[in-house]
Amino acid sequence: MVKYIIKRLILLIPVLLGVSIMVFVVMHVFQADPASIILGQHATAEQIEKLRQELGLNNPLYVQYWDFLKGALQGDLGSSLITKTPVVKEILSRFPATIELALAAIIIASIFGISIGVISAVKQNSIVDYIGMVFALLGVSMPIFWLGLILIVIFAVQMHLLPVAGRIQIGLEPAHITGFYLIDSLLTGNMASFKSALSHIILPAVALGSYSTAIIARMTRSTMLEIIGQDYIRTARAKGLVEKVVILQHALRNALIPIITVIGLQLGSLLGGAVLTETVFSWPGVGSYTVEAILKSDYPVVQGAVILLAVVFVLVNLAVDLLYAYLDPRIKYS
Amino acid sequence: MLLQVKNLKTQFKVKGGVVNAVDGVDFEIDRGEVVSIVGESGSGKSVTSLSIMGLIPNPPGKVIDGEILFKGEDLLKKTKKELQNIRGNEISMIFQEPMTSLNPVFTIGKQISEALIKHKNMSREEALKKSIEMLELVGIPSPEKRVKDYPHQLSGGMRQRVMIAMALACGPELLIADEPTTALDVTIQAQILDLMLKLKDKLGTSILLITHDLGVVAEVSDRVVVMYCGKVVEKGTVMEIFERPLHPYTEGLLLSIPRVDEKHDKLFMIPGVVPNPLNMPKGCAFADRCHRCEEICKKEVPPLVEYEGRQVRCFRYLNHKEGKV
Amino acid sequence: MELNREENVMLEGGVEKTSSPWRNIWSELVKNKAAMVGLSIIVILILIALFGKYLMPYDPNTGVLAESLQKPSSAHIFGTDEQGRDIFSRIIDGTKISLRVGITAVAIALTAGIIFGSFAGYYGGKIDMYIMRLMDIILAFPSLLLAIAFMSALGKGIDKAIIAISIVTIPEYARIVRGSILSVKENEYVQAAKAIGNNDMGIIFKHILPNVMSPIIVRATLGISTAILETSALGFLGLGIQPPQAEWGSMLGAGRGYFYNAPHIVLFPGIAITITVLAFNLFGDGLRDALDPKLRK
Amino acid sequence: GCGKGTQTGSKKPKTLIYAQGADPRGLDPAYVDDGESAKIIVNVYEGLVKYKPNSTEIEPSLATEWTVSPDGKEYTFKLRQGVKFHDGTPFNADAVVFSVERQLPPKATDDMPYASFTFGPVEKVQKVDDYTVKFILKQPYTPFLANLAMSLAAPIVSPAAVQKYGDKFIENPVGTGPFKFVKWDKGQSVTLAKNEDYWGEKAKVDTVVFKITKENSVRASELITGSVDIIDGVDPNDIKKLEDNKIQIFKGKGMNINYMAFNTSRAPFNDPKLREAVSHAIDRDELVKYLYQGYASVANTYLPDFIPGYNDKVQPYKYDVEKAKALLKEAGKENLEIKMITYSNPRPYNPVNGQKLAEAVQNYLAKVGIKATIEVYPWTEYKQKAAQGEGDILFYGWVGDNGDADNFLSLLDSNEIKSSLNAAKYSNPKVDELLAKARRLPNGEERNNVYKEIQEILAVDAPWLPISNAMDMAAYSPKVKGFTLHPTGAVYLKDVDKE
Amino acid sequence: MEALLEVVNLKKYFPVESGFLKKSVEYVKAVDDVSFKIYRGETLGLVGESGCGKSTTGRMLVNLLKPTSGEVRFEGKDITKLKGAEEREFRKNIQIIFQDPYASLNPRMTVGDIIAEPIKINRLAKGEEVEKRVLKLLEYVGLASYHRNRYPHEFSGGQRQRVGIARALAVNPKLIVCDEPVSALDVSIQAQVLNLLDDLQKEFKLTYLFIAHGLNVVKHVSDRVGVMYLGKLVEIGDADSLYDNPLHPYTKALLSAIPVPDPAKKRERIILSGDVPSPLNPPEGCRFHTRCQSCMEICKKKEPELKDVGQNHRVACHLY
Ligand SMILES: Nc1ncnc2c1ncn2[C@@H]1O[C@H](COP(=O)(O)OP(=O)(O)OP(=O)(O)O)[C@@H](O)[C@H]1O
Ligand SMILES: Nc1ncnc2c1ncn2[C@@H]1O[C@H](COP(=O)(O)OP(=O)(O)OP(=O)(O)O)[C@@H](O)[C@H]1O
Ligand SMILES: [Mg+2]
Ligand SMILES: [Mg+2]
Ligand code: NI
Repeated sequence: MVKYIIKRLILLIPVLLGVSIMVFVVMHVFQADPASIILGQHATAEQIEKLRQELGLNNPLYVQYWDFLKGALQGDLGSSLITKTPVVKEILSRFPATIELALAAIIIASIFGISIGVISAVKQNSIVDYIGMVFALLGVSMPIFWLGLILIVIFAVQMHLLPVAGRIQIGLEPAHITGFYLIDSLLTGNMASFKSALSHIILPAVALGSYSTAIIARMTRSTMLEIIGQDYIRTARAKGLVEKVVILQHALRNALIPIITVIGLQLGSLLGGAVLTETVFSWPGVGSYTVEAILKSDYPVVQGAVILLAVVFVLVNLAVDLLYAYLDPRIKYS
Repeated sequence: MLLQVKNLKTQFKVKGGVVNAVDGVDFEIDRGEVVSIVGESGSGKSVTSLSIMGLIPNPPGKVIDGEILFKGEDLLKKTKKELQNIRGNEISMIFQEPMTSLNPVFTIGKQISEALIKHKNMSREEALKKSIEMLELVGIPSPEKRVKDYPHQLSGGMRQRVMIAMALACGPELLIADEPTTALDVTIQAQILDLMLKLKDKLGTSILLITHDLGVVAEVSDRVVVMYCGKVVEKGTVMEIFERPLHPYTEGLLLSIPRVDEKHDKLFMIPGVVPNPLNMPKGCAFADRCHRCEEICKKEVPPLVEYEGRQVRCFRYLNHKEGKV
Repeated sequence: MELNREENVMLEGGVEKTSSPWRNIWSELVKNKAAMVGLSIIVILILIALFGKYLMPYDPNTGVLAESLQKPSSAHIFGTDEQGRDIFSRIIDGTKISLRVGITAVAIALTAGIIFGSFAGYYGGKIDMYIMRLMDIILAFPSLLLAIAFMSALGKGIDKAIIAISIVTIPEYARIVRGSILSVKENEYVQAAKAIGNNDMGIIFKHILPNVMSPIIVRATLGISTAILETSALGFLGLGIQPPQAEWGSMLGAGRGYFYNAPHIVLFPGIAITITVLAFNLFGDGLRDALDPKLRK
Repeated sequence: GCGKGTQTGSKKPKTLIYAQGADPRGLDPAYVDDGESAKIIVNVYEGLVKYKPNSTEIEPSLATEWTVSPDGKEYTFKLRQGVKFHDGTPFNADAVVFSVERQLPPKATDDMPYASFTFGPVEKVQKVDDYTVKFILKQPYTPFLANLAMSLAAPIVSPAAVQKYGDKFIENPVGTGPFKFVKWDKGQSVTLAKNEDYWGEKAKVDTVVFKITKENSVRASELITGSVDIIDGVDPNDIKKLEDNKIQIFKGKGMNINYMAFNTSRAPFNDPKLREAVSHAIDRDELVKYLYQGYASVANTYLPDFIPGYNDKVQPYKYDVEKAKALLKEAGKENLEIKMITYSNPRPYNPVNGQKLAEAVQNYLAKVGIKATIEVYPWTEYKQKAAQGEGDILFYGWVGDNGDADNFLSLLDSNEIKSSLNAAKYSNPKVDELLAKARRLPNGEERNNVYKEIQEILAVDAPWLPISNAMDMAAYSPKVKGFTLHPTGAVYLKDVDKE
Repeated sequence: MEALLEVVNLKKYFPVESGFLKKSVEYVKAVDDVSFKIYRGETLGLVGESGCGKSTTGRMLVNLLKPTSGEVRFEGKDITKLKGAEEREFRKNIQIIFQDPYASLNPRMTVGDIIAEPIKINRLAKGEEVEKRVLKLLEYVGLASYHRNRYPHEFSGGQRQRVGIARALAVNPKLIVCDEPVSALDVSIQAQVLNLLDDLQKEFKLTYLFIAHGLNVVKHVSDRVGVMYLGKLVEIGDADSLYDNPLHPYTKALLSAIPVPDPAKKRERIILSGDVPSPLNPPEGCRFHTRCQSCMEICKKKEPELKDVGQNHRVACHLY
């Protein structure tokens, strides 16, 4: 098992190398010139040229990549062109927010998606089934920022149930331990913070998770239908087990295996896909930060963020695979 | 009588119509008896057994008529809850596919225990202990270790033995075995059949054995029910059926088995195939394939008639009884 | 031959005419109500895309500023946008582009995904390893960021957006195809196909792929919606359609600032996207069923 | 944040939450150039001088008085005594010299965006005694005093803190202002606390939080629900909704100009006739009324009207389709095809964003038979494109830095073509000469007249079509008292109170 | 008699990857040193428990699997080394019919297409000819012309198996490997298919390798029978001789385990204890010794050779 994990981590290297090359090349064929970004609008051509020399921007691309890689191996991804702060620090300070949001979204999506899927499958071809599936289809057809704004208007502005935006009520930020507000507030026993953080995360998580909810619901439904037809479900019934146990224990447990794959993939894309949600809800995460960086051509930040997101993505996949082994005893990694 | 099935009718609604999978089946099982149901694939054997268990998937299936008297009480009139209390407790069932009938994600210990916890109010530990005993009973070596295994860690024969252990855990009065050995190798099949018979003697359980392997039937059963297209075509003791089959279908079935101890060039063959269940012929379902087919067979469904103390569904014996032959 | 006797039994409806598989699929589709609703909507959308210009009450790209942000009325049934353009006309005009985005992006990604996925799944070993690592790299890239990055490399315009979006989705198709192929590849009919002398391409394209289509179709119909939505996200960042061309996603993006005082600006393009996506999904589900002869009557 | 709980005898600390659209770039005045940073910086730091409320006139701040030598090259400041930085170190002439010298060659680095703008004319800065400083300029430069009131580059920083924090000073500002820096949650908020040791009248609230909320309508929603107290960057579209919810709207004249620049360096718009034609083709009144929904004023000339030197006599080209067509015909360009480039995001001077403005313009041009295409880019890329000379028409704007007319009109100095500030690539020796002259003249009528003359030349030459001056808008809850937006866009929160 | 096909020391080890970075590899010894001959026109039966390597052997004969070592000589030529055009040419000679009639037909092709495919691929006919040939083949296997437009799922198991047979016949093969062609079928259908195979053999002078685990079926169709256990051929001989006088304890157990459809004959059955050991690490010595009732010391150590005991009958057991 440990060996398997190490092996998977070794496989991370070519992926990260690939990702870094790709992002590096793409960012460098970008038209904006970092030197002129640094120098701002009053700069002269000579100043720009001087800075280009200093920054090594006139070197061949592979030399620049090599320099970048050397830095990266030492944990130095350079500094933001805009704020001058080290990229690693900037990104790490925003990472917990993104991860917290993505996790919340995937949890909500899983809860709703799996419930809808299971109910639809159990009541196949009934009105409940159709409603569930139309609901799921709506989830994939609504643009996130649209949905986000609607949610804000309904739940925050009209009903005053939940806050509009942000991560927590100003002033209630918990002490920094992990960077995850929900966890930190629990660790410090700060219930007011916890409540505030929880109420802030609901709307963005629902908006972000809507697409995943739909995908998970459809996946769950089809998997459940298949599994309900399996022989071992009949066996469970033949034992006299009540239907609830049959469905929730015997069937769902098996269905979870393919569902987990989907959830894993979705979580991966949520991490990078939170861009619009983060923007709408002013969520201080990496996604919107990175897009801003792209728009401002701040590419040390873009490179760093993409690489970090890739690492997390691969780690999430690894976690999913390990979860498989837990859920499906037939799978053993050695 | 432990179980009496009377005029059982089970239907399936499928695309394009209604399949009468079981169409008026009668038979009975006494305590301690082994009754076999034989018949071609699709003749309604499994549906019969699932009807008894109350496990017909609904929709699309439904028991539309008949009675299933278990110890004198009609199972069809029981509530869901009462049925759940009978299933796995007083009546249990083993399925054909040992590979797929066990839940792959639970240990076999848990799967055997489940029924015990539910029906016998045992605690987890007690149930596990009992499970180990059951595994021992069905001849699984070092059962204490094996309870923690998952189905995929066992061979097909062992899995089928686990199924038997599971079915017998609560000490049922009736065991329904739906093709328990079809998926297994001959040598393993021999082991399993041997085991079932031994356990029957030891625990006094009645067995309803479903198969289309006449060899198996001949070796283990006391009485035989032959089905064709959802109907019982012949019933009798195992000797009667094998020595002197009355129905042309039974006859054909027996003749088409290649035998090790005889050699002839060509096998006897029942020509044709089973009719489409959605498009049943008007008369006797076997008429088209029958070498003794008469005019009347194509027009009317023959009734189940008494003949020499046995029952058979064929006009020939109806006529005979009425003294016309 | 004696065996022929069974024909009498099997004969249900006399001698059948030769019927093409497409006819079978079609006749099956016709029976599926939901799919037909989906298909009708798609056909209508295509007609609108082709002949929409005869339906537009106004020029979609020129507006009267003095008539901006009008609520739906008899003059402008969907109201007007911030430039005073008729939203109804713009939605009709946008149909063409949105359909094109959805369909081409999926077509490109699907083709590439099928090729990568089937080679990886069928050959396994090193080929599998290399292809899937490449897919991992793309997958590990946050998709919107990757699309933006590609676009900044490729340049602007709708065609570039389509390519960027399709590149981003290739790995998903490749994964699905590969997974399905792994499970189908061991089937005996694949062995049989080999035994009668098929070469690898024949086996992949004639025998394996047709049998792994259902998950792919379901994914592809979902993909059409993703593509439309992702174009809107690119439009939101100024990378999609170049103005004043109407496109639903960009209309949504551009209208989001008017959420409070002119909600109709975002409502109608949103509905248009939703209906289109719904139609493709309904049709996709029906098509999957129809393509599977086992589900046919 | 509804105040709940029982009211106790002790005074509850007052927290004021101000929502803005983006994170500050940084909090070291030497290294930033954005409004979001400036808003925070003016509350933490102070300069030697400051603007009077609601105008761009100068009044004392850390300097109590100053003198300018007759040749206009020496500025001597008397410093305020007894002022302490937030870290407890004293404010004195050394601190001023330190703050300025780090932005002068040789210490100045390339990434100090406002160093050369603000201190470019400075030859050197000298400590005269502990509380007297002298600036020696290379040549007379009248806007210099206004520069020292700016929120960027000019504020005085604590030398001890700069030494202590080094690279990280940008995240740990230490000044003399009415508020002390507390913390900065990146992407989320910046928290300031009242400076109890402030030399002047102390702040009225205990804590100020600058909260980051990106989307305009979301920010408005937050104000409506009461989770923030003040927002800026108010979208005209949200005003009705805000007013319905009893929110106060602050509408101030903005020190900005939103304009359309012709690329005068090449055909077709090197021809002033064509520029005139196009200028006639666009109905700016309609743009302001409908596109900006009245929350801007039509710009008749190149300066906002409150800036000294504004010429109220200048007449812009009127909206006249026939005239435009006639001029085009005259120039033989009836079927003109041009390319416009624009930006995708809203800007302070153009709250609807560049694309929408360009689309509207495209529409007008179509009416006179000009076929214009639009290419939209994100802001930084757009600036790059513009610098490379893309596009026949560009959309741009300017937010004034120091309230001096020079700050606006230098945008048309041919020297600024290189730096790409001169988006029109306009080159007129006469204008250049007048600009240089004005820079040397002391403030007053004479200087203002030079600027008026420049505006007259530009009005005829039409390198730009000035479109509008956006209103500076903010919205605040009725509980907030004493809130104003300074014309420079800065928000001084010292005197703001909350009930 | 002339050997149409000769199998010499055939081995197939399937690697099972395990360990860190797939370094160490274990092998499933699916077929482990098997040699036999098939004579022209005969039917050789191959029996044995599930997983003993019957199918693997069969697949190597039709070149669907490359053996780990050993030779398969068809008409004297080693087919395991064929490539490209030669290989395609060879394919026409040996065809295979699979066990599962449900899984061996592509569910998305009509029966007509399934049968036409080998004809087209091997260019045995063109245009109209193809159609004619398909109809002819359908007729041979007892299906009607209208069946060609139907899909496999519309057929019964027996009919499907006929389609499989027709497909195999399409290229005029000399040898057909029948891999459990009737195991999935009902007795009554089984009889139909067996008779069909018999007819076709006579008509086209076919040679069969008939794989099954139902001994009664094998007895019925075969001239000679081989018994496999855990990758090894343990006994081979004329059908009558082998059935009347089984020598290997495993063959004996196998034969006794066949349920005889005659309630009057209560026989003494040999019930083997335990399961078939894993082919990943088969027992030392004789592979059957763990379940053998007449196991001796030597059996645990030395692997028995296949010994000729006369009358074309060979057995691998230390008892003889
Ligand atoms: N779930 C179902 N839905 C529709 N039809 C069904 C269903 N289950 C069984 N049937 C139909 O009922 C009939 C009888 O099936 P049943 O499974 O009882 O046959 P069987 O005798 O057990 O055959 P086998 O020997 O193949 O197990 C068949 O025609 C089958 O198509
Ligand atoms: N592709 C493969 N990879 C790994 N192991 C395999 C493969 N194919 C077969 N085996 C293994 O080889 C052994 C022999 O398999 P084979 O299919 O030849 O048995 P069989 O005698 O045909 O069994 P059955 O009666 O079940 O068809 C089995 O243990 C099987 O698990
Ligand atoms: Mg059955
Ligand atoms: Mg096999
Ligand atoms: Ni016979």
